[in-house]
Amino acid sequence: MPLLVVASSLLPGLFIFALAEDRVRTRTLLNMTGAVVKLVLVGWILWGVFHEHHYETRIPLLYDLEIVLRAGPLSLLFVTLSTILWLVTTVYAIGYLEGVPHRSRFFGFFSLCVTATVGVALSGNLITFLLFYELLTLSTYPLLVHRGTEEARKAGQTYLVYTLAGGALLLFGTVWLYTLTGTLEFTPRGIVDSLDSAHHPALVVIFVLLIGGLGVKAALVPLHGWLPQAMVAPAPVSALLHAVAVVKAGAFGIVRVVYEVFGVEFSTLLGLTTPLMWLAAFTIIYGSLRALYQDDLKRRLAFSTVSQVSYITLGVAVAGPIAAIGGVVHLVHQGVMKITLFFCAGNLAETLGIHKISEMNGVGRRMPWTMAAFTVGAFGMIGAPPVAGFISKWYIGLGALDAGQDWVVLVLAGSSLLNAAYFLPILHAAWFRAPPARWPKEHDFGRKETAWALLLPPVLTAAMALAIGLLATLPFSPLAWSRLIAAREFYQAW
Amino acid sequence: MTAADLYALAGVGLVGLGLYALIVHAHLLRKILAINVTGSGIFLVLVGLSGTGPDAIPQAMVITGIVVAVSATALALALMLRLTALSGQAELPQDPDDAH
Amino acid sequence: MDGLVTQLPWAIILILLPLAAGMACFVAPRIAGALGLLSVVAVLLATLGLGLQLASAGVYRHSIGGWGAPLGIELYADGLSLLMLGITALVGIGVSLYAGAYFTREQAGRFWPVWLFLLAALNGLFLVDDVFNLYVCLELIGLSAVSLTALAGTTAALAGAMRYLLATLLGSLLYLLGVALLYHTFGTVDISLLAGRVTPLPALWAALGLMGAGLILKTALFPFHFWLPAAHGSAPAPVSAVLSALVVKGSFYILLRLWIELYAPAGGQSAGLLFGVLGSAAVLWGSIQALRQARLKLMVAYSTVAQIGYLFLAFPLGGAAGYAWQGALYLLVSHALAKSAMFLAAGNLLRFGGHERIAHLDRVVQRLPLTVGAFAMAGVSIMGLPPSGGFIGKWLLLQTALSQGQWMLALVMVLGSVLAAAYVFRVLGHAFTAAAVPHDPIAVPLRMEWAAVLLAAGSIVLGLLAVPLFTLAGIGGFAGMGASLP
Amino acid sequence: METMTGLTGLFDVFLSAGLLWLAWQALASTDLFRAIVLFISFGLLMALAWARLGAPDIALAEAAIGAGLTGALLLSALARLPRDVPAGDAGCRTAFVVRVLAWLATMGLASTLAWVVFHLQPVAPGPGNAVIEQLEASGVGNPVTAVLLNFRGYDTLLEMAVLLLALLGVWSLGVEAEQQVTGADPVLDGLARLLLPLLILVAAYLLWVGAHAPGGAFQAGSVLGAAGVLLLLAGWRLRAAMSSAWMRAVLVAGPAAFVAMAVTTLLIEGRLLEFPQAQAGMLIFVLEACATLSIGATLAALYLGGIPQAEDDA
Repeated sequence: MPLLVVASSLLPGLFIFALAEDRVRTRTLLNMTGAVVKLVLVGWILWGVFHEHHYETRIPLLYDLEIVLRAGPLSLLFVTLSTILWLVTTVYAIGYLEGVPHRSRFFGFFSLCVTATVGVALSGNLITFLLFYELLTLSTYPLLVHRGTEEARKAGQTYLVYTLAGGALLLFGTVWLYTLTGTLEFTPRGIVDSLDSAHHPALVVIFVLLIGGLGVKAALVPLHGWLPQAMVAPAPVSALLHAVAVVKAGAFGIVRVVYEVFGVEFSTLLGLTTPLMWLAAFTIIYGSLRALYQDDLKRRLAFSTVSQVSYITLGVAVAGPIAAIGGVVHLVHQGVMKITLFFCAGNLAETLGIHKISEMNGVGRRMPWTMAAFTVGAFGMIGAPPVAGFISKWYIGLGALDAGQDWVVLVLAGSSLLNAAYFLPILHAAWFRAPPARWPKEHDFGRKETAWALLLPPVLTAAMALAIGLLATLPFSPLAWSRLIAAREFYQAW
Repeated sequence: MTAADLYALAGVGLVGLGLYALIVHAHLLRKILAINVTGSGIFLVLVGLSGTGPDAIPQAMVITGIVVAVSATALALALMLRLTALSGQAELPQDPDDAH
Repeated sequence: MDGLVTQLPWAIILILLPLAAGMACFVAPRIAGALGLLSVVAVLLATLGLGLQLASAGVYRHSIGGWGAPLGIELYADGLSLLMLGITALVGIGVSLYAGAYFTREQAGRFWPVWLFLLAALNGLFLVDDVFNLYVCLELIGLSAVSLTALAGTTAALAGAMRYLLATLLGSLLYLLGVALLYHTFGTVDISLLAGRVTPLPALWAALGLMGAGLILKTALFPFHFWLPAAHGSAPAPVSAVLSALVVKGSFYILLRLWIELYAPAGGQSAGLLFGVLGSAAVLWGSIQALRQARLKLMVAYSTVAQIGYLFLAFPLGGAAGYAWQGALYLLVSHALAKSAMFLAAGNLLRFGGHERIAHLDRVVQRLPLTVGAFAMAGVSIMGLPPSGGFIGKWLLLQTALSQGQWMLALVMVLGSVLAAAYVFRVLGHAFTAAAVPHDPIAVPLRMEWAAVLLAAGSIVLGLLAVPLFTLAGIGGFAGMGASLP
Repeated sequence: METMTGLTGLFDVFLSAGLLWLAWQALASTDLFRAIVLFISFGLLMALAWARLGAPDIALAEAAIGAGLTGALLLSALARLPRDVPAGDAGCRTAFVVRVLAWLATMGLASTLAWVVFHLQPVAPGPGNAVIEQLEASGVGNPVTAVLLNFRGYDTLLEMAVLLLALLGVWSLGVEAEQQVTGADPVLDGLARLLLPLLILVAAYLLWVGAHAPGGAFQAGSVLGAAGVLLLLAGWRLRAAMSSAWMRAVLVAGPAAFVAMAVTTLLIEGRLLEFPQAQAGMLIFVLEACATLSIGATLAALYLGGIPQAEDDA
């Protein structure tokens, strides 16, 4: 069953590669069916898991190593997120790439990229994770450099240098871990606490290797260098990159490693969580500060991602149940909000040719819907209730206090202020300044502010960001899931 | 020591000579000669070592070896001639990469 | 039917068929192409037959002429031989498909007989249990490989072929001297008998030293790789593929057999250490050189130097517990597929763009998606990224190295992968940059593109076949591989 | 072999010393022609050494192939080397350091080997006696021939392939054998006419005698090859003949016969190259006859050194 979920994007992708450039209809059909089928499958699994069913696929890989795909709560949280956002992004991308060359190639790798993400989410042991993690690296590269400019090639190179080096670290750590434990299965509260203390130094090194490898994608400072450069990618790619695919895979991996490889208690025992916490905190502040000084809209959003994703790491590193909830749920919240923001940025660029914040004066009147969505996303990032972002920050804060790490609250407050400092001016300019006589490069969409395919996705995701914030207390909300996951990690196995 | 041992030792000497010449000489014809001398030396060892009475098996092996040697020599000479005709010198370019 | 399949003397067919076919191609050059392709397919089928035979009846022995060792020669086939034969047949198919479209009619007339002889010699090498007959096989392989290299006819190719010929002749002479010492000390040239008789004597060490030297010279282990780049880099594409994928593996196979049967019993730890050092040097040096090359095929050739280094990292690890040999063998097999695919792809790019300067490949690469796809997939296996045969191999080696606390080796392995990624993406980076100046390409036959794609895909699929393949390779329990299976 | 005594011992010492000296001279001489001539005489001395070692079969092969044909190949190659190509003074251009290192390395290797060879103690007897015991079963009386064609016939099968392969390799260079510019030299021509039947007779004799006395396919074949070389030297226009399909058939006759024999024995006796006792002698003779033909043809073709082209001046 989980295999089907992976296949539902893999197969269309492979077909799409074979398609001729001009077969737009077929391609769109394939894309959409893939996305919808995946959504249905995931819904099915959710329903099943709710009714105590167990979904697992095991493929023997080598001696006692297997490729394991398992639908646990944490996986499902991430899978659901990526599936929904893939559907939305596909719609957006189809609209965005109207008439751009090499579209078959693009959507082919696009589907592969999603396949990899879903695989990362569902992987039930570290080697499977590694497998899809590397596949993600490879399948993202062509999307990144799709524009084919020299700049794009440079950015692609940087991306590869970072991610492949990270992959090497991850591999090294994984193999080493395997030689010690003899298993790589993800299990709540970890697999290493049984080892005798002689191995603890080695385990510390392994932890550093793994986090280092994952931190590259999660853009932990100082491993974030590739992310701002990756802005040359087309908007839908950036959206996917920041919201679900690459960055999030890294953060997700960190959650996995801390919770289900080392286990929180054991990591704390080894004194590993505190430095991680400091690192995350530093990244949050640093990212926000850098964002403050970017005039290029997408670059500002990029640095905001650097900062926002670290909330997840932070929430995990605080090593308390409540903070854990905050961190895990932010996995979803940040995704939904950030993708909204990138959609909007893409719309501005496509419709009015706006790339810089200094060009955004009065754009709110020209494109009310887009900017409305943008506003929701921005407030979410700042952490203003009732948007989803508020909830994550709230829980992380509480958790920090609960775990006796009061200073974290200061970090949160500080970053919120900084977020406000770099988002509010944009909103002010967009809504209250007078629009210029003419926009940098305006396309005419008749009476609509822009193409439907471009307008619907951001509005939808913005609505979601509001909804998951408002309805956080309902049984199936991301928050509920996160509580469940935290419970498994901190109290007893589910 | 027996005469066979003597010839075996002579064979070892030939191997030494051949290898040295193979290394130091640049001219391909000399290298080919060197290879042949080395081969003869090895054949001597192969037969000379069969101490008590002639042993047919190493002898047959040497005959095989001689035929292989003449085949290799013929190919090497042909290659050398072709290379010389193209590059104008009967030596290998110093740096293998920029033979282009 | 099954009875028949397991009864037929597949091993002998594997040797005689390509030999006869080669002679037929020589006598009747007109039908060479068709005949050659046909016989290569037949070889693949025969290999399958042998596989079934071994799977049902265990190892295969055949004493030629009915004399039996030490008087006569013995054929011997176990899981290891099967593995090597299988990979030879697969690469052979791919290359033959490619060559059918690559060569001009006149060249084809010369290519097929030699290539079939080479195939026969390789099969013979994997099937015989006799160190002297191995010498004859080595000479057959060496001469045919040289002739194929020279087929390109360029000055570079001829110089490469000449250097290669001298190196390979010297290698087989050293090997032969070792054989002489072995024969006169232990009174036989049959490997199995030798294995039973070896005792640590100076003569044994001298013999093994000479044979080892000759074999690593033929396998182009650093620093004896000096001849490889020139030859592999300048030969015709399908030939380069065969040289890198199969020929260097032939001598490595002998080394492996002798190591397990003769060196290890005599206690060759120090030699193993030496191999480890040279292997590490090869991995680093080869990769760095590959990064520095301006020409595509030279880059791929240096990558071969590096990948051969990996095979030798198993020797210092093989003694103790672990999966070192399995890892090395898996790397060998997947490298054979990946590297042949890479060379064929390089050949396509060269044919299409008329040049192979990496810096100016962009407009070429754009127009051959299939070829580039093949290159990329092969690259993935070379880098050792999952899921690919290369990954399995490197994983096993790395795991063994770490579990034995061999940090330097482990480090070298990972470093090599990163460097490999660097030089592979040097090429792929061009695949997506916008083509600047258009040019007039020479069309590449689809057949040549697909040959590369199939081989490359094979190197990826290999990543999922580890369990069954190790079961097969375990037949006869070479190097305790049968035992180490769960 | 008996420990050396008296004259024979002295002879052996001189002979081996002479071998080393000639080899050294050949490799060190600055003049290529002189080097080759010295090498040929070295080959003849080798033949003597083989005789002393009680290996007359090798002596014949060495004289005919090692000295004779290899020498002819070397000389013709030298003749075809363009005049302006530098002959390369005997390695003096290689850096002194390199030469010293090479010298040390090779001498070290040689002395080690010498020590090993000198102290070599057989731990197990070779199958030499088995050869004698099984000689009746082999179908031939000459042990060397028995080993070559029967006991280890498989080696010889592959060896025939090596010989043919060398020719394929030479031809794959795509060079056409250049036409003899000088017309037939009358003296040489007469000599050839005189020698040709003789050589063929000798070859036939060696082939036939090889069954029970020194001689056999390789020696006979090389004599045939020598005959071919002689005719080519005499300016006979063999190219037309050599370019024909028949020629190719002759060239593959030897290895083809071996393969065919291998298959038939496999079908009859169930083993590769297992000759039925009764017919063994006859079958081996057939093999040797085919082998002789193609060895001779191949060696002559190798001497020709290029792809023979049908006469265009006809």
